Amino acid sequence: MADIRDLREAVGELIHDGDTVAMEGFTHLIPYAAAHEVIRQGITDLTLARMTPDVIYDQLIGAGLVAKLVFSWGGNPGVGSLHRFRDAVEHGWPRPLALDEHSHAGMANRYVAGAAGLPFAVLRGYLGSDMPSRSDTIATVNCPFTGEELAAVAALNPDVAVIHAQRADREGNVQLWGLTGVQKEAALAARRVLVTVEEIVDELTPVPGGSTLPTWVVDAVAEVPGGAHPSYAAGYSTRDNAYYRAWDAVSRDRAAFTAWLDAEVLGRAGAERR
Amino acid sequence: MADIRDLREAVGELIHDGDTVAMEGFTHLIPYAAAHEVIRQGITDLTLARMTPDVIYDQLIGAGLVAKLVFSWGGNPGVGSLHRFRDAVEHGWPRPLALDEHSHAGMANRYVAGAAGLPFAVLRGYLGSDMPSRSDTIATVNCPFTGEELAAVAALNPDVAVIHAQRADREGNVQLWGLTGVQKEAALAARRVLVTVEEIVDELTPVPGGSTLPTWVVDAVAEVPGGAHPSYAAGYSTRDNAYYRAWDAVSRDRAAFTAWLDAEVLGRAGAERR
Amino acid sequence: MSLPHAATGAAEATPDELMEVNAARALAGARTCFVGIGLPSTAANLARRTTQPGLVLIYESGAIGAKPTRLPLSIGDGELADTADAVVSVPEMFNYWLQGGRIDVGFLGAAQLDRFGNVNTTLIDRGSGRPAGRLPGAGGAPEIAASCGRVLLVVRHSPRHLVDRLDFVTTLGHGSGPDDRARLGLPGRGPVAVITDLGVLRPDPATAELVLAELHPGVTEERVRAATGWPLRAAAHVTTTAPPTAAELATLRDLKSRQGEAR
Amino acid sequence: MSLPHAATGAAEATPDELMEVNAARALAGARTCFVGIGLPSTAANLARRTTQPGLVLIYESGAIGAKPTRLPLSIGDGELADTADAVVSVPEMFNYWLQGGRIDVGFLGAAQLDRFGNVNTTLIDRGSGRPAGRLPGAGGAPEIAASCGRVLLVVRHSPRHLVDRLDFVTTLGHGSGPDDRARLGLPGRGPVAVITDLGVLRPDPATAELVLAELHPGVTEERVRAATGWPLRAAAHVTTTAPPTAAELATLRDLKSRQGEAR
Repeated sequence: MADIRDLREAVGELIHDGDTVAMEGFTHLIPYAAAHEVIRQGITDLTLARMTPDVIYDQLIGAGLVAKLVFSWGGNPGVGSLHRFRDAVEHGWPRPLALDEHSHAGMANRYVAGAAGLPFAVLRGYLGSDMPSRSDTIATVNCPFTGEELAAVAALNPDVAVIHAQRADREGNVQLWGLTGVQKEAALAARRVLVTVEEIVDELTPVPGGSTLPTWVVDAVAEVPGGAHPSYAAGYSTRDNAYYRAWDAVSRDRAAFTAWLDAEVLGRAGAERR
Repeated sequence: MADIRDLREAVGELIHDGDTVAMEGFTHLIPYAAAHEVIRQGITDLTLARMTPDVIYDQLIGAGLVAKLVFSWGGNPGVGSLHRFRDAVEHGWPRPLALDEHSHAGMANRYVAGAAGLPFAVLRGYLGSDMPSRSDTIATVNCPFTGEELAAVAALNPDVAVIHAQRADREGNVQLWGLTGVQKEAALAARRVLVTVEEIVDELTPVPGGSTLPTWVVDAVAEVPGGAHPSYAAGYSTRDNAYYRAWDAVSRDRAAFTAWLDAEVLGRAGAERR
Repeated sequence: MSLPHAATGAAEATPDELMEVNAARALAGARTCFVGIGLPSTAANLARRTTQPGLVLIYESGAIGAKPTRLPLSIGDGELADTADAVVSVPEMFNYWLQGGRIDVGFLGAAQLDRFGNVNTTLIDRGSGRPAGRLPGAGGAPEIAASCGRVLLVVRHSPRHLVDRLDFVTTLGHGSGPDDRARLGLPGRGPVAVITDLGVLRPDPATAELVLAELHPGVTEERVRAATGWPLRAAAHVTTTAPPTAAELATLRDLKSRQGEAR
Repeated sequence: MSLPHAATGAAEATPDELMEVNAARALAGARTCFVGIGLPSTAANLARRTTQPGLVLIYESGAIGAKPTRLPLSIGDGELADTADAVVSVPEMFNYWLQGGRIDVGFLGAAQLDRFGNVNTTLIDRGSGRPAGRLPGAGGAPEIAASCGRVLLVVRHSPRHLVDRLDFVTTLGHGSGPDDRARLGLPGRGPVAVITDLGVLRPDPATAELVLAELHPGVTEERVRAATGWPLRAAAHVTTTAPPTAAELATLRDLKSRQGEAR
């Protein structure tokens, strides 16, 4: 059963130094507010998993909290590079960043295996690519019926999954809709689940395209309106594309990034940038 | 792109003697009208796949059209045995029936593999069961990461999938909701797809819990109101439990069954029993 | 006809009602239950109305957290989806919810059950020269038995059902001893009780063999032994089933009277 | 400044516009297209408004049959889901729709591309003593290239992008010759064209090596060779890109003017 919690308490209780954390949301419903709370609490030595690290992980990497990144596409969508990610990989600033790198199909299937209680998943992937040579979570398996060789990826079972959703009821049942990405799989694969929501309501009325995570697979729900900004929550907000474009300049320079971090995340502890 | 067709034409064009046919629908949305049309056209030597053969396959088996059954639970839900199925297996009447028998999890994953373009699927199943010894579509595979031995099931790719749905639009986009079972997987695994619908509408308005099959993965749509009877279509009808209970007596006796078949399916060609 | 006060409820309850009440009580402590049609559905719905109001009923048709107002005839009745917290596809149900280890208790019936709680629901050997009797088959059972936290077997007590040797192993219980499940990699604990219309058998922790643990009021050990197809041993302490409370019995009878569409 | 009539459109069109129009035209005959952000999205939306009105746009974020009114900045913009025929989860998208073989055409970009259409989007070797330059990585590319019916590569023509040797093989095109895809079990045909701002390269059917097939108006073979990092051969018949029609150009410019949120 999920507890309805203050974001600060929920992050402090569920996310610990050294954890493997998956903050998912494919462009939509990205849990930025929770990530900023992780930065404020200085929870560090994290292994972060996410298909598209996006600006949210650029911020966590720049803040020096990330030891390893498990991912499949590390860019600022529609804008360009993730400069903090590149600086960490290329120059080890502010600390070296280990990588476990996959394709989207591989990452998605790693979560699928994790959610399904299997040690691996099978896909027709990575064929002819150099990627398997650089990851110990990619292997091959032969079909016992046809003999065909296929790719296998190891299950990904994060210590914590963090997602943002539109709504929860007072018992902690969570409802999300629109592009729901890989969030169900990430949540079901994780040992602990933290959900931030736009609002807590008395009753979850059915919504087309909606999906429900029952309260008994969720550990904590925190009401954080706008908690996906600069990403968006369908039905509540639109994507702040200007933020994504502005991030390019902010993140390109270490000093500019540090100033941003101080002013926008650390300097205003407890308050979220809207 | 799906053609909007008369049921008789669609069945005649898409289902052929000797085909492997999956008529799916887990209690809900079972495509009875299409099955009765198959009986009327005498399409025979079929391999029928379905998780729960149910009364629909009891009727096709009793009609002598089925050479082989691929399934996981062959009972009349909440009532008892499927007597035509038993008679065919135990006494070869009206013809012998070969079996490929799975668990629900195995059958579901066979369709998943088929829909995903993979030759097999992995599950933690059949452990310690005698079932693998009687099927050549169950094998084992070892996890390349942990060494654990798991079950593998061969992909199931029917020649034809037949499903019933609530609605389609005039372009053949299909919408279904409620308990949607394994229909998406069966349809995407099949080479040809026939959908009967309660009604054809100008526009498919979004529905909570709804799922859409785009027209370009469907071959034919036939408007058959009540086409799932005695099963049901949420939003249109309720399950005719009395029919299921009455089936026990009808099907228990070969003569009673034959009389039913003549009167209710063959004798009233072109008209569906409501 | 009158009996001591404590046994009044038991005297009023039929053997089947005692079995149903025992099955409901066996859900104590469970958060989630995988529900089949028939007695499991009766027991789970009774538990949700008495001792386990928060119990989450999960039907393999895809309904998670169903709250039916009456007992459904089939696992896919419309009310299950209409009242559920979430409705998922059948592959998702078996892969993410059952195999994912999210279900505490699974109920299974059995045409044949052996002393280690292994189950046959596939075929009955009728002897040479006669075709095997065909049963419905596996359904969800092999994976329910593999992945639920624990399994409750429910069967009418007769030598036809509780047999010395299965004609076919559809679903593994404890195999041939206490280590088989771990050796095969089955995540759940397997059968923890066989609930019958005469009492309850439980696996001996040392051997995994089912032994007599509980008798319905008025039922003797001899009667149970005569109804069991293997030489049944008794646990060190055989208890007597507490009679149904007035609330249990009233709720059960109300549920069944409103089944309406029941067989 | 005036040119013969037939080339008027081309004279007006920029090299990038010619590339975009060529990419849209290359969708002829396609029913379904896997759309990435940037030029692929421009080309697919242009095709849907000109030559391929029934083209089904599929975005890896889960939108099937999206009909955006303007070019989205990201593949997950809200309008994609709002206008889609169906929205599915990301695992379903990759497993049932892409790997399931349901998508006719996939677009891929490349930081580096070699003569067999193999692609690097992972890292750039900057020489010893310098750290490799980090690129975004694979995204959906390896499986798009494996499973789409055919692949269109889109890249600006320069020796930096069209290289003699990849620093890393992220995504297989034709490997090292015409048989490699079949040998590895890749279901799709692989790259059928490399569309650049100077023209189009296509694989030689006999060798799978990319050869010059089409030049934009006014571009010479010499200029293309100088912009290619391997000794580029020409097809037997090199054609000249037909200038954009007035409708193509107007539609393209309108689309891009209404991009609004574009980079």
